[in-house]
Amino acid sequence: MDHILSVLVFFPAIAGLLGFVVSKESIRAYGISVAAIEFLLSLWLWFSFDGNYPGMQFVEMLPLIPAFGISYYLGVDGISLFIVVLSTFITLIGLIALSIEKDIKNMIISLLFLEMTMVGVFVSLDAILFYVFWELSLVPMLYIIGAWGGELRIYAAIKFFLYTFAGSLIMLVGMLVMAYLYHQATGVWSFAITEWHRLILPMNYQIWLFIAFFIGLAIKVPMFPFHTWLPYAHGQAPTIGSVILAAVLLKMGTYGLVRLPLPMFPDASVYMIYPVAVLSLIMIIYTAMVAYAQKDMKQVVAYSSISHMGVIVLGTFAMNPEGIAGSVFFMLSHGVVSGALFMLVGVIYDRRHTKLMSEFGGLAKVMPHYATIMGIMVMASVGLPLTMSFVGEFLSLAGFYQISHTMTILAGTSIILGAVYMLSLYKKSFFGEVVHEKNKNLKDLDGKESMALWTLVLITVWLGVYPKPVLEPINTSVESLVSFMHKKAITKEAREVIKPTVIKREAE
Amino acid sequence: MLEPISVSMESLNLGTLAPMLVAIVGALGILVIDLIKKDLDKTLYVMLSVLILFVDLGVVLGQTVGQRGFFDVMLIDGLAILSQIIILAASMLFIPLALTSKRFHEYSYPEFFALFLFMVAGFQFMVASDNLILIFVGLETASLALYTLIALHNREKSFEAAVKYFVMGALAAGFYAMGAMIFYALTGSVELYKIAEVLAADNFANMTILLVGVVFMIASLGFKLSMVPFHTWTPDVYEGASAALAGYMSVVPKIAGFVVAMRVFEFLIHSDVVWVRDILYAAVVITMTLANIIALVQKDVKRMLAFSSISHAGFVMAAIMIGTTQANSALFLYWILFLFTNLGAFAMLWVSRHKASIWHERFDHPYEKFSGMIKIMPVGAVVMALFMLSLAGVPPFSLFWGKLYIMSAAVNSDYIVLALIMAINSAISAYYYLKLIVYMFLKDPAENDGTVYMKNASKPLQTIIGFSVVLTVFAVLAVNPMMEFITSYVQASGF
Amino acid sequence: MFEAIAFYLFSAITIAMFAITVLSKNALYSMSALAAGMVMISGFFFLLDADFLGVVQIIVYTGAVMALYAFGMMFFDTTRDVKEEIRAPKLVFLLSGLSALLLVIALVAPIVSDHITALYPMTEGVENPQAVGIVLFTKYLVPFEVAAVMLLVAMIAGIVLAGKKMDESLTLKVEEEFQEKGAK
Amino acid sequence: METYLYIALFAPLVGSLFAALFANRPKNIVTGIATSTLLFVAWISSVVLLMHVMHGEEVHVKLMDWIHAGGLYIPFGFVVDQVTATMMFVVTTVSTVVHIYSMGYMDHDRSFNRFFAWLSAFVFSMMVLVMSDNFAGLFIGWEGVGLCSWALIGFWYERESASWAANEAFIMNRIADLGMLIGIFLVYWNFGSLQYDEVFAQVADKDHTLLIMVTAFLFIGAMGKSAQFPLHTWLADAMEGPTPVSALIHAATMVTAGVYLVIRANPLYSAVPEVSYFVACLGAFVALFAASMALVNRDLKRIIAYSTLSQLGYMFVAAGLGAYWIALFHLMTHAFFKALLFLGAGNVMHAMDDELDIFKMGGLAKKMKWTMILMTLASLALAGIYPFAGFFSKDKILEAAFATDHYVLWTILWITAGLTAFYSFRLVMLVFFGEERYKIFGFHPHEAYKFMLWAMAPLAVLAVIAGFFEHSFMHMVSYVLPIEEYHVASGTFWTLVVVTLGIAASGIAVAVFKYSKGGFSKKWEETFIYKLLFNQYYIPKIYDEYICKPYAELSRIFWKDMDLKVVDATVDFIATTIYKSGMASRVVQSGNLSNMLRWMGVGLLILLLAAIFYSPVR
Amino acid sequence: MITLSHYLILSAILFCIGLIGVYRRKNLLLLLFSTEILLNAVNIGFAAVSKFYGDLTGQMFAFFIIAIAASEVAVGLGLMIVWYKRRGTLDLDSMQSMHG
Repeated sequence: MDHILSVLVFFPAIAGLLGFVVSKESIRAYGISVAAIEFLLSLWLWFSFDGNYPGMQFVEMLPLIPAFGISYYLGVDGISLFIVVLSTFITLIGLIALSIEKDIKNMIISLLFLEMTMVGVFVSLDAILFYVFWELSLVPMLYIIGAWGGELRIYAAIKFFLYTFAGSLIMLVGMLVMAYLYHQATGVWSFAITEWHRLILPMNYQIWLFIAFFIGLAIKVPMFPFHTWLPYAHGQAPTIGSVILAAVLLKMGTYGLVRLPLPMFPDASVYMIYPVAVLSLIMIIYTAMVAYAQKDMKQVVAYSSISHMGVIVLGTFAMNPEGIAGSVFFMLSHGVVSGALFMLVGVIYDRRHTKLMSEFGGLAKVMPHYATIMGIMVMASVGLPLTMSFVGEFLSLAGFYQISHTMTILAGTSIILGAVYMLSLYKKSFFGEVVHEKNKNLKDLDGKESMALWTLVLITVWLGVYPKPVLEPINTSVESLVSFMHKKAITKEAREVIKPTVIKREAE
Repeated sequence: MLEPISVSMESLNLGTLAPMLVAIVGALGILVIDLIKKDLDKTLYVMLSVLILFVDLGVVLGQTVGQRGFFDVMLIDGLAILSQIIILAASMLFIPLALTSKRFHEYSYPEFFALFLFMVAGFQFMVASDNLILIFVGLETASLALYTLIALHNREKSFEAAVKYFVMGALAAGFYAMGAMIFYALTGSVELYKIAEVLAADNFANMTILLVGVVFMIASLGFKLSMVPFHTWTPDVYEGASAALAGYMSVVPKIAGFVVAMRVFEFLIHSDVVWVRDILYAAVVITMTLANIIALVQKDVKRMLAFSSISHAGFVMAAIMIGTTQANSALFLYWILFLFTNLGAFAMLWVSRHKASIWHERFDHPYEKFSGMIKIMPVGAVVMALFMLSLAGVPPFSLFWGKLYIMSAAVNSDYIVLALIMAINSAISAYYYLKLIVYMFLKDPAENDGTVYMKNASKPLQTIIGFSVVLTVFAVLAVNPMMEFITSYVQASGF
Repeated sequence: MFEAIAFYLFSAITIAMFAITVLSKNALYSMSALAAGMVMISGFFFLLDADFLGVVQIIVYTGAVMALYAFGMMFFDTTRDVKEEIRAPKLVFLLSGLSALLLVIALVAPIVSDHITALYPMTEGVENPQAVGIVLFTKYLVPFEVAAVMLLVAMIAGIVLAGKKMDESLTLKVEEEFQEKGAK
Repeated sequence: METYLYIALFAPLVGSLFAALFANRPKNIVTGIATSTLLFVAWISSVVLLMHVMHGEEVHVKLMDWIHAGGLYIPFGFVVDQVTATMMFVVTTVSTVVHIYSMGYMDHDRSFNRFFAWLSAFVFSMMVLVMSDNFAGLFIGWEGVGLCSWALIGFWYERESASWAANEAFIMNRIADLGMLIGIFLVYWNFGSLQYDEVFAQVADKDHTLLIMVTAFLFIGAMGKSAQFPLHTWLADAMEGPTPVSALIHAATMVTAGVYLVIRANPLYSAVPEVSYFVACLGAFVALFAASMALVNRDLKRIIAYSTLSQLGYMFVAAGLGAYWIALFHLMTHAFFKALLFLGAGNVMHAMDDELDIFKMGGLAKKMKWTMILMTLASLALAGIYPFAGFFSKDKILEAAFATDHYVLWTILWITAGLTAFYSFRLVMLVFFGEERYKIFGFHPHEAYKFMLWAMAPLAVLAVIAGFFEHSFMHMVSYVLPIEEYHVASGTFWTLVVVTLGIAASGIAVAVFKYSKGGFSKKWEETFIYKLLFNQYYIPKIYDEYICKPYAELSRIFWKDMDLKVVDATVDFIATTIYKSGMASRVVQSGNLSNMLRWMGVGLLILLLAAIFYSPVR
Repeated sequence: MITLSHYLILSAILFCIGLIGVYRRKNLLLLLFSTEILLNAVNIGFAAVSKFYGDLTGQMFAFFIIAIAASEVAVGLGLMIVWYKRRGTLDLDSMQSMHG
């Protein structure tokens, strides 16, 4: 199947368009079926993917604006493959667990469009195409937050949109400069990322371009101090919105970091390691502390998300296969875990219409099943070994340890501080006596909720115990990426810092 | 005594004049038809106008680049052809907006259509000459017709709009005349190519006086192009005019103005008169930014669109300032894309136009009018949102590609700061476009009657909207051929 | 010498007349002064060997335009003193005074150029109107025709705008039959 | 043998998962029986393995790959050598006993099934911890036991104190785990592998500073799990959990993981005497420090908890002095008698309706004869009286300290031995003998189920006889651990034995004598020393005041004053500024034509000014 | 000797007088007078340049400017008439319904 990527990208969009015809009563089933088909398609992609080949696979190339070097250029490698699968998977799970009744049709159609943009971002190999999907993803998300959100939903939605939009426009300028420089060097216009990777730039160009790209991506990640849109977006968004936002949309930022600035500007990336690491550290520690101060369960999870994204960024800037592969893996695990956590908060919100921890307490008694899953996910979020998060967090930190010992120790506090806020969340809402009258008769998870959540639990544990099927393709691509960066780097420092794998694993 | 003058017909190159003649003759024809039989329906005139414009367009397309005619008064270069195509296409698309289901005053006049065609002819003259006299006369012909068309909407606000536009236009005409006079005093010529030659030969000796002349030119063209601070008429005139005409005004007079501005300023910029570039730079930045921030606080969608069109014009002026072939081509690309998006947006406003002011005592299209539209009329809301997103520059909708090209042109000429300013302005502008989307999608409806948004709709109007939706969404497919077409023409005329 | 005297005299009168035009409270004075100024300007034209222009100036301006204005004034009933609330008059004089100053500064310097060639030179012995006629109907035929169109436009505009049909606005009419008739 | 290994490893997991299926159901005795049976199976496998490795064999298996990224390759590999086998034996023994015991102890608990699920899960984690052949695997178990400990301390989650203690334990452990993690990173980046064998093989080539760092960071991890100062406070609070849990986790197994780590990493530690010496010193300090707190405490379980802490100190001294096998030996004997002690305490608590204040007890010997006997046995072992197990191991430690010329350490440990004997018997006396104070408070004590007592019997037996296996034990572990022969003159040796026994006996004597007469006078309670000890040197309070509260406050400040008022407000400020400037700029748009014309004039003027005064170089 | 500059300066001064009127006048009719002054001022300049360069183009331009001025008057008067019919005044201050 040569065009599986195109099918993956446009299938949900076409299904979304056709969805206008489907009657309101059946739209949920329609949405789930579409998402399921899409998910199966992505699984097919996975199984037909050659894990030992580090380069781009299933490449599709169609000139779109040849005069300007813009083309419809798709492809996946180990880095993007699983994020694509994650996107389709989370959409499916989110749709299964969807509990919204109001304007359900619009919701499902927007979700399907959102799915298109998410998949699109991760499979685009043309910078402009990447940008198109990147920006387009804002629109359905704006609608989802703004139409089904809480009280401040419009504020939150606009903030989300404008903030990211502004950042990405700066990135766009960076892309244009990049294209110009490419043109200068080769005489040909091209926006193909793979082509850009080949361009070796002088240091000062690299740094400025790095900054331009970084700002755009950092806002999406969101890096401190550009993170303040996120708590609002999460706080106001409906459950499904938060799930997708945390699980997939944020990954666009970190994925972008791996795909764009790192291989494009290896020297600048190395040069900027410390500033970026400092920001990440602030992100990790500061937001973890802020998370502890929250009164709202969802805000805790939201800030925890930021904190974990800090580790991902840190891992990315480790400049060695361990760190980068770890951070890519952490993206996946964070997707699953934070998605699950948001879903769990949504469960209780559906029942009580409040997310304040002070309103709860003793939930473990009334909703033991729920408490169990929450417990597992809390532990996964904390990064317990044999959950997915541990693999990612461990590798990210291990990778960055090579860059800076002190900083890794500081970043490592995330495992402590994470435990602090997560456990206090768990304690406040699940332990203790049932104080509030309303909580005494809460229903435990129903069928669709437990189905969705147990799936996530299973994946969390499965990939925590046996990450190999995912980690190996990632590693293959990342190793080639790092050795490519090493080869490409022009400054001595960068060559020293970027460490391709030298220690070969023992023969199996 | 005087030698007898013999002029051969070939040397006149009458073909260069043909397109305008078509429009003028057509307009006269309409007047004649009206004389012969009164009370013919507006549909006849609309379709006649479209046909005349079609013929006109056909003639324009038949022209070849690089001709001069009529003692070199006419200049048919790439710019002239391109801009005439845009002008005619826009006119053909906007004039059917007269086919509303409700009756409006202006369309009861056959003269409306005659004036419209005269106006088109005026714009065509403006762009198809580098003689300051002809440009001036063409400009005035078009402007006078336009003032009248605005006033013909026949309500107090439209008179107010027409008067404001007219008076300021008169002042701008004075500026233009003064500027032309100074150019003439400097070079003894009123033909731009000649002016350029003489100035270059003098090595720009009389710089100060030249700059004073340029100042007046900037002021008068700035008025046409609504550059800050000569822009103050724009929002008021858009508000007072009918939505259809406002949309037209946001596109056609501007492209004519751009072409003139290109002709006037480009040779200066290319001769490294840094002053012009610096001043234009400042003007571009101020125009973009100021219009954007005022647009933020508007309560009426049409007025917001007026400010947005100022901002877009500022954006595009940057292309003139940059002055490379890529930039000039980008200008045309941008404007074509802008044409379709704006056509759609204003048509949507036009379609939802009510006679009675049921939403707001002053505004026809306050934001509140559109609240909750998605629930009442989902298709309309989605379509409107598409236009807004396109205007905001969200990819892959049409204007994004225009912005991309212009920003790229800026980057390629080392105006990276300018590109960043453009980016930031795009981000600011997103807010007010988004505001409408927020009203349409995120708020609860104030009215439950879905037809309320389609009171003025008719099949032709819906067709036009559909047409612009298609072009807005699938613009990406059209960009490459369009760009190649434009670039070839721009290059051929040496810009 | 004669030229200088005439120049300064005409200049003084023109400036005075125009100043009255823009400053006078009485509309009638204003208009009369304008007409007088226009006549003076035609004097400049004669002085500058532009006889044809001088004639046109008198006929068109002092004849047609001023007549129109006079008619307008009667129509608008502005023969009396006009009440104008002029805000920030100092700003007005600052703006225009400064502009004037700057213009004068710029224009005082003589124009130096060796490359000016008269495209349509005034030939000795050819009367000005004749020369003008030749240029106008050759080189400037197109602008001339366009000017005709422009005048036509202006005429139509004037007629339409001032016409009776404008008194009742269809735009503002919201009668039921309108909407029914207009409905698809 | 591999089969046995896997059985030993996974039987508890299977039991746990089985019990977890019923976790939210009402009590079902089957879960208890099933998990206990499976553990018994695991015990048998462990014994088989122990027998197998007794003579120098080793079982090494690789289950599957775990993590492979870049140069980092971590398999799920398991190794059973002599140390591991010992640990497995200890773990399975104690846990089997505790499981059986718990069926009685948790008889009336609502969450009976859940309890067994977690308990078995703990055993599984512990098995992973001890059996893993690499640091990462160790870390899995390390965290796993932490998780189970958290769940079991907070088992009765309705109690605020229980869930608080659970979180405290988890977070404290996490602090230490960070150290451990860093240690692991250091190992990886410098040794290129995390496999024990590969790492230890390279020790000789490595830089000394590096080794110091590695061992130091790893030891930080050990300090957390083994509740060494200053991360010790959680252990006493962990007594909020059900008593079998305290017996299994917080006495016999998990807390000794730190010691196990040091023993396991002995090639590293032997290479850096500085760190080892520090370990020993810290151990000695904690031994005394904890014992001193145990002296005055009134809480039955806390006293035992402090004693555990103190004994862990002993083990670290041994490990720090390079006497790894002695540390391991003491670990084993301690596991038996301390678990016994806790289970006995469990019986008492049951009898006293979960009352823990020993001053509300007394004279229980009459009602609970067997419990009294078992606890006294355990206390004797703890006090180090011949011929009980504690005597052999503790004596060895003292001997090692003395033989290596660490007289200060020896003195501390010697004093501690006395204190240990004192508080042990203070407890026994106050609980079982003397005035029957419980009557005042209206308790009706009764002896525990028979099978619970029988379940404790193996531990009692081991507590008595384990010491006699000293030599065979030493022989066995000598395959993996360095055995240092301490050459102490025979006379000195016997003197040491006598002196040690003497102080232990006198400690017992003082306790028996004093408390049979009603204890010390109330005046003691007014003294500074008493208050200091009673309040645990005010350390919990210091932590609360200077760490927890500032942290909470700082978090609040970060959120309210920083995030909302600075970072977010800046963003909003930019937005509102732009918006407001839009509002302000509207003056341009006054709508008055005159003004509009003047704006044009302004524009013209500005341009003219620019034309005349601004002339950039052309 | 009267040079070109004299005429140009005169032209500029007259232009600025026109500007005064444009900026100052509130009555629409009188405002239109001022715009006439602007154009006339420019015409002098054109005629002068024409004379000094001996070139007829300037006179042509001036001629067209006169035509333009005339047309403007026609349209302007038409607009004034409709406005006056509606509002009964020509004061600019009565014309502020649109602002902001």
